[in-house]
Amino acid sequence: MSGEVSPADLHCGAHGASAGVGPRRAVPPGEDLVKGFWRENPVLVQLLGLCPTLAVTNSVANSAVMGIATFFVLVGSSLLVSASRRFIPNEVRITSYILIIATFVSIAEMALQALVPDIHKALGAFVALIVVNCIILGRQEAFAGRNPVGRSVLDAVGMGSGFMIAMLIMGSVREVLGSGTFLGVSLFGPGFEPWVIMVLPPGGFFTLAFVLLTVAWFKRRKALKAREAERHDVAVVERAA
Amino acid sequence: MTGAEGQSGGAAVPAAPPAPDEVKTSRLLGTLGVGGAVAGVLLVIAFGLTLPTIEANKARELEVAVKEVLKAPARYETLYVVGGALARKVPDGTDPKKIERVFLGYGTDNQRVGFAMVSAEAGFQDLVKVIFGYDPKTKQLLGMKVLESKETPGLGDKIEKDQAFVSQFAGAQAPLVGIKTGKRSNPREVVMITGATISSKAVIRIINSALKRLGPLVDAYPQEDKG
Amino acid sequence: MSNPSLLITASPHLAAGDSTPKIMWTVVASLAPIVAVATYFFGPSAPLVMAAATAGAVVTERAFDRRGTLHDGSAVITGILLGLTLPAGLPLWMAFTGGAFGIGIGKLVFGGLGQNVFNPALLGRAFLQAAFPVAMTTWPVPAAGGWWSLRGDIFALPFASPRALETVTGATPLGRMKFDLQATPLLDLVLGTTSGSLGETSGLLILLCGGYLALRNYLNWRIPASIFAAVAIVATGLHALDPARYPGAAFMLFSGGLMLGAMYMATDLVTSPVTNPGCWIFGAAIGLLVVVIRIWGGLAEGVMYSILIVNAFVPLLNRWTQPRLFGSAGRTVRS
Amino acid sequence: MGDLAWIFLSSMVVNNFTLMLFLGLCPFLGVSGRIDTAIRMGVADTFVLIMTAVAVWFLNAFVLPSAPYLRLIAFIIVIASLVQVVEMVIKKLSPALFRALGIYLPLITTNCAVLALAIFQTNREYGLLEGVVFAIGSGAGLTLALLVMASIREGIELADVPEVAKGTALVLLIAGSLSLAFMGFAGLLSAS
Amino acid sequence: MRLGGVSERRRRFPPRGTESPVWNHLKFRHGVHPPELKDLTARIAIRRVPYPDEVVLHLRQHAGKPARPVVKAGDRVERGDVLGEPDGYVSTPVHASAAGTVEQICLWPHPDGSYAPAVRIAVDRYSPQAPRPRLVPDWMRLEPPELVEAIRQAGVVGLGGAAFPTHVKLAPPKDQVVDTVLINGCECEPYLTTDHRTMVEYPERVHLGLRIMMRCLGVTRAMIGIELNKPDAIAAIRRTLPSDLDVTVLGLEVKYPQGAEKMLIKALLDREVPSGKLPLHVGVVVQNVASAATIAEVFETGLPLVERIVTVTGRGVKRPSNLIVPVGMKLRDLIDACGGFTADAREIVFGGPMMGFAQAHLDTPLVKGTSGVVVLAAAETKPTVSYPCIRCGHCLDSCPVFLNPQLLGQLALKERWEEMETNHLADCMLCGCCGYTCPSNIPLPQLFALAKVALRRRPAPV
Repeated sequence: MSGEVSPADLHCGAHGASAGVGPRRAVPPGEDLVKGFWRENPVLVQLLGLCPTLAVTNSVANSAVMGIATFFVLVGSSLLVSASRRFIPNEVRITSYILIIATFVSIAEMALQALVPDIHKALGAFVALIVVNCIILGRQEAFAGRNPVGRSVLDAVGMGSGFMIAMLIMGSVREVLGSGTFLGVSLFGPGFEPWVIMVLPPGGFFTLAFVLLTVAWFKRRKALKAREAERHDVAVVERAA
Repeated sequence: MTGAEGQSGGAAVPAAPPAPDEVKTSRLLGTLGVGGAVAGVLLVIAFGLTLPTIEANKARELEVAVKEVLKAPARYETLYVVGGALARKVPDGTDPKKIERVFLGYGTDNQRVGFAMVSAEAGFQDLVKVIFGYDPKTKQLLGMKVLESKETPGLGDKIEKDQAFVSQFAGAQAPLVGIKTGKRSNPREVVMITGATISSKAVIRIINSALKRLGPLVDAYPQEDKG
Repeated sequence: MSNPSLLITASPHLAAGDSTPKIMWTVVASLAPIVAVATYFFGPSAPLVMAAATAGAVVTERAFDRRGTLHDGSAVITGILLGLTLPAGLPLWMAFTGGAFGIGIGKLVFGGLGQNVFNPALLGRAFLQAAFPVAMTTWPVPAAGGWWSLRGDIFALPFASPRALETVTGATPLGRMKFDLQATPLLDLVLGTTSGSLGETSGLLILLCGGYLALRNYLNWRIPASIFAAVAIVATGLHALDPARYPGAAFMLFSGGLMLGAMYMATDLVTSPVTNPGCWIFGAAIGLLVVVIRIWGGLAEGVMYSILIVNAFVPLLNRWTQPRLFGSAGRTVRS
Repeated sequence: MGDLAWIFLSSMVVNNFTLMLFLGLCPFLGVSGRIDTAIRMGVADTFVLIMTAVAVWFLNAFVLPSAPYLRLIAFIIVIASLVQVVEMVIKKLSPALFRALGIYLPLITTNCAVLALAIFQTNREYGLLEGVVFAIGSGAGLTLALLVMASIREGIELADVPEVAKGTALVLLIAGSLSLAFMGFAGLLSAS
Repeated sequence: MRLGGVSERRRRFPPRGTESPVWNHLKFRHGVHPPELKDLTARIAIRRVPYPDEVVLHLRQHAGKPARPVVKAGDRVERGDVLGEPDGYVSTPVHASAAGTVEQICLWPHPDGSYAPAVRIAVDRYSPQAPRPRLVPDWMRLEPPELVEAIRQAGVVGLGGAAFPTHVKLAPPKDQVVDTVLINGCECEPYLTTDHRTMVEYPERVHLGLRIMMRCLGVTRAMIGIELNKPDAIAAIRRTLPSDLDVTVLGLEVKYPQGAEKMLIKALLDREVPSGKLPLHVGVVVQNVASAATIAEVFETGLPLVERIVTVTGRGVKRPSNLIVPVGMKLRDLIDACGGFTADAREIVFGGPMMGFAQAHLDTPLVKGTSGVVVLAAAETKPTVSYPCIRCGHCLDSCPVFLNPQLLGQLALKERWEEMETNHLADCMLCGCCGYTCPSNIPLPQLFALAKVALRRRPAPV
């Protein structure tokens, strides 16, 4: 598939997402799992799947349910895609992936509707929109479609958890500030003045921006420190020599 | 190259060298067919498993709402708006879910309590969907509940949560009039929420227009049940 | 002959004599009468609220701006203008937060003075309006209570809800018009003895103070002129259609924050177009949106949102209204 | 008529897909760097949205009542094929337009705004005309947001943005500010 | 007469390009109104300075290629002798401005800030400074090409500041039809009174020079544009107006840069010189008043351009004056001739304060294009600190060629030269209006000059 770009890459890769590492070097199985948590976090680092991250994170419960649903779809479709990767001709690859994903999403949607009708109502169309969440299609393209089942599932679990982490960060910040509650439990008592904006659309943009700013700030500090340390090492070596 | 990616159906691949392509096309179609069949089976199973619960959830939700706005009737029945009148049954061959419904509640003494109606119109942010109970004899409202709204949290959503606002509707006289502040001087007035006038007005408007539309039908519905 | 130590600068060697700090501080000075009148109407709450907003703006500018541009006075303007758009009884911590947000998100993330897209004061106010909708729409009545009485629980602790004090509050003239179809006497509007935010009530004074700045060419007179014209024309037209439902031009012009918005917010040099045709369109669009939001929208007041929305279009306006290059048929379009 | 106007304004500004509902954020962040690309993306998007509205109405009216569980799969496949068909038609009819829109069309397949339109249209039980007006309004809203964002971003290239805020964070902050400003449209045409 | 003149002109010479409404006549749009500051010298009669001990004549006295030196160290030269031959068509000779001995040909501070080859002449203190005797041709008998060649050999250049060789302008290509000669008497730069005094004291010379130029070009119509703040100059020119010529004298709005060729043409004829084109393109040749007077002098005395009238002024000089100065006189000597610096002198500008160059060396000599020396006192100089652009738009309102200096400035700060070019940087004439109005004191003209240099240096596309 060299030289080809999938819609997922084009569509989300426009802002420099590194779509997976590929199977070239041998990686310990733990690495497949852990990288998605933070270092290659699909939302905070790769900036994928921003629509749900912004749209449904106005409460922790919504974020968690959305996270679980996405997790389920991601792991399920990675499993299926990886297992059937030898049978799927290249030409209908994307179509088959979408078919598989859409099936899992439909199942997830029905399950949510049956189990947690209130939250399903609050999530609205965004459960169905998991189909077009670029994290999922992206992982199938970049990983599950070319790796064995075990690694693919680990990767999916890692990425799904990474998505969930991001969702929970967003959901916590927005619910705590916006309603003064966590999972519906009042934290500060009735005297607290909620920042209504946090549960409104602008609050979503601002919260994610602040999370990204924080991430960028940490990265920058780390880079500065690393440079500092390097300079120090060089100085030591020079002195020794 | 992007064109190749968007290909959803393998059939769209143009035929170039005949022999291998024939095989390929059939294989593509086969894969998709098998995939589609598997997906279909999975979905049907899931659908079958969840449908009863989903329907039950919906029914319960509706029941709770109807009971709330009709002051906890002993039972209620569903009437359909068919051809400008209320009817117990829908004409054959039509989907009952697609027809506007009115719910008629009965008390323990099998006396009619009132009708519950559902209506939706634009509020401050998006559609507001309201259910309310109405007694055609006294022209009084029995209660009001907001079913769906996306009004501003902390301000507009008081139409759902502010008991002082919601409770006014029980016993209010139709048609309603919204007033800004102060005391209600007559049962037709509803004190609107400070700072959420548009949302409050939307609720009042929804009820008034629903009554204008459905009120005559309700009035025309036969007074006594035969049986 | 004594040789002077020679200065080498680039041409031109003369300057018109205005400088950015001078412009900014003149704007601050021109706001002084408006601040004074706000204090006269709303008692000690007014200067406290404005001071809190200004402190929020200035502290944020000082803390995060790398170039140390505090002395140019732009943060102070943002703070005072934000303060003038707040209700007298707003808790001080909210005012402070608004100032900090306005400067932080409205200005510093873009790189500081001159680079921002949205008017920082209005962005701060929009933030407050969205975050604390109830506190932001509780309007104390100017004349009620003794001068010394506080107009709300302005000393509420940070993050705490303000307690309800025994303050007389009332609807703004626009609110009364929109929701009750009640007009307010024009004289009250012009003088400012109505409910409303601190600095927007006295239309006449704002007109005078802004006019002074326009005379000094510190604001582009085309912007307020086109705003007033657009509002007046549309309002008059609608009023002629249905006088009971649509208020007339005078009411529209002197009610709410239109004067303050047109004179001080829309004319913010940074967030308004650089070209004169752009300014005409900018003002007309604001005026039109104000009327649309006031009459058909869900809000009684739309000046803040109108200006913010049109602010977002300023880069496009600048682009579309490039001057026609001397000696050419086309415009100096950036390609 | 009033309803149609409300649907149009609501989908364009009051409940703007991008700024209020967070739909189509990927192109909003990715393709909003240049004004001309933004406009092309918006036009392509609007075009596909209108086609989708028609197709979805057709599906809802004739196909899906018998198999509701296939709804999602049907939508996504219809959208994907529709984009493909649109691409081929444009290529044939207007090569110039194809060159201008070409690479944006496949992007739209996985643009959540299109699927969301299909779902909203279904949930709200819009008729054909309403659906098309909804699609035009949504498309106009997307184009507007893209255009404004692109013009702002082009201007910001000349600004001294602090290092940490560069990139997506700043775009999100601008989007948040825009979203804040668009709150002024709330309640448009719904006040009595 | 003026308005009548306008309508009559419009009938005879319909403007090319865009039509503009009547109220746009006799002025151009935009521009600025800096303080005039001409009172220091406006009523002071021109006087001749004594010869200094040394003059330094730059070989690059004009726009175009520098002259080739034809003397060597030790040569004795008389006043008016050729020091450098023109090198190419757009080039003029350089003549000795005083009799003496060539000391050296070396690099010397040039008024533009660089070091350039120059001829140093130790002035013969006892020489009468009489030119070497030569035949003065009777201009009336010369054919236009011969006239142009004579003007070229006399080293005449535009004396308004740009120092463009005059003979090039007077010999347009055959396919260009010139219908009008404009004499530029605006002198819109603050402080300067050179042209003003020339018109007051030597109006006949201006008319003679104009007559010669009209003969060169075969044109029958001319106009003299003078800013309305010089009523005595207008009166003097009108009083001496020859009756046999179709010359109109028009007073113009006092506004900077009224004296820029394109602005003058716009104001007088309501023609817009197309972007990237020369005045010739709209059938006009513009000459400065001082250039006209110099041409007259060349044919009256036979002396080439070896001296010019210079205004030495400003609050930093003790005795502001209008002087006849030999070209190549050093700044130091010039200031001495005006009583020296005052205590608060701070910055010396060659040319006017809007477009002139600040000088770092007191040894810098005058060149032919130096129309004034302005010594600014400390209080007059601009502050050196600049602020971020606040997008006030004043620069757009002032730019006489309708550029967007705000955008150009921002682009320049990010070194995006190519984009500046697409935004018509080439049309910028560095008049300085934007820099004058900028409240943030952003050195816009300097940035544009830098960008022009950067664009010129950029490697040619392969």
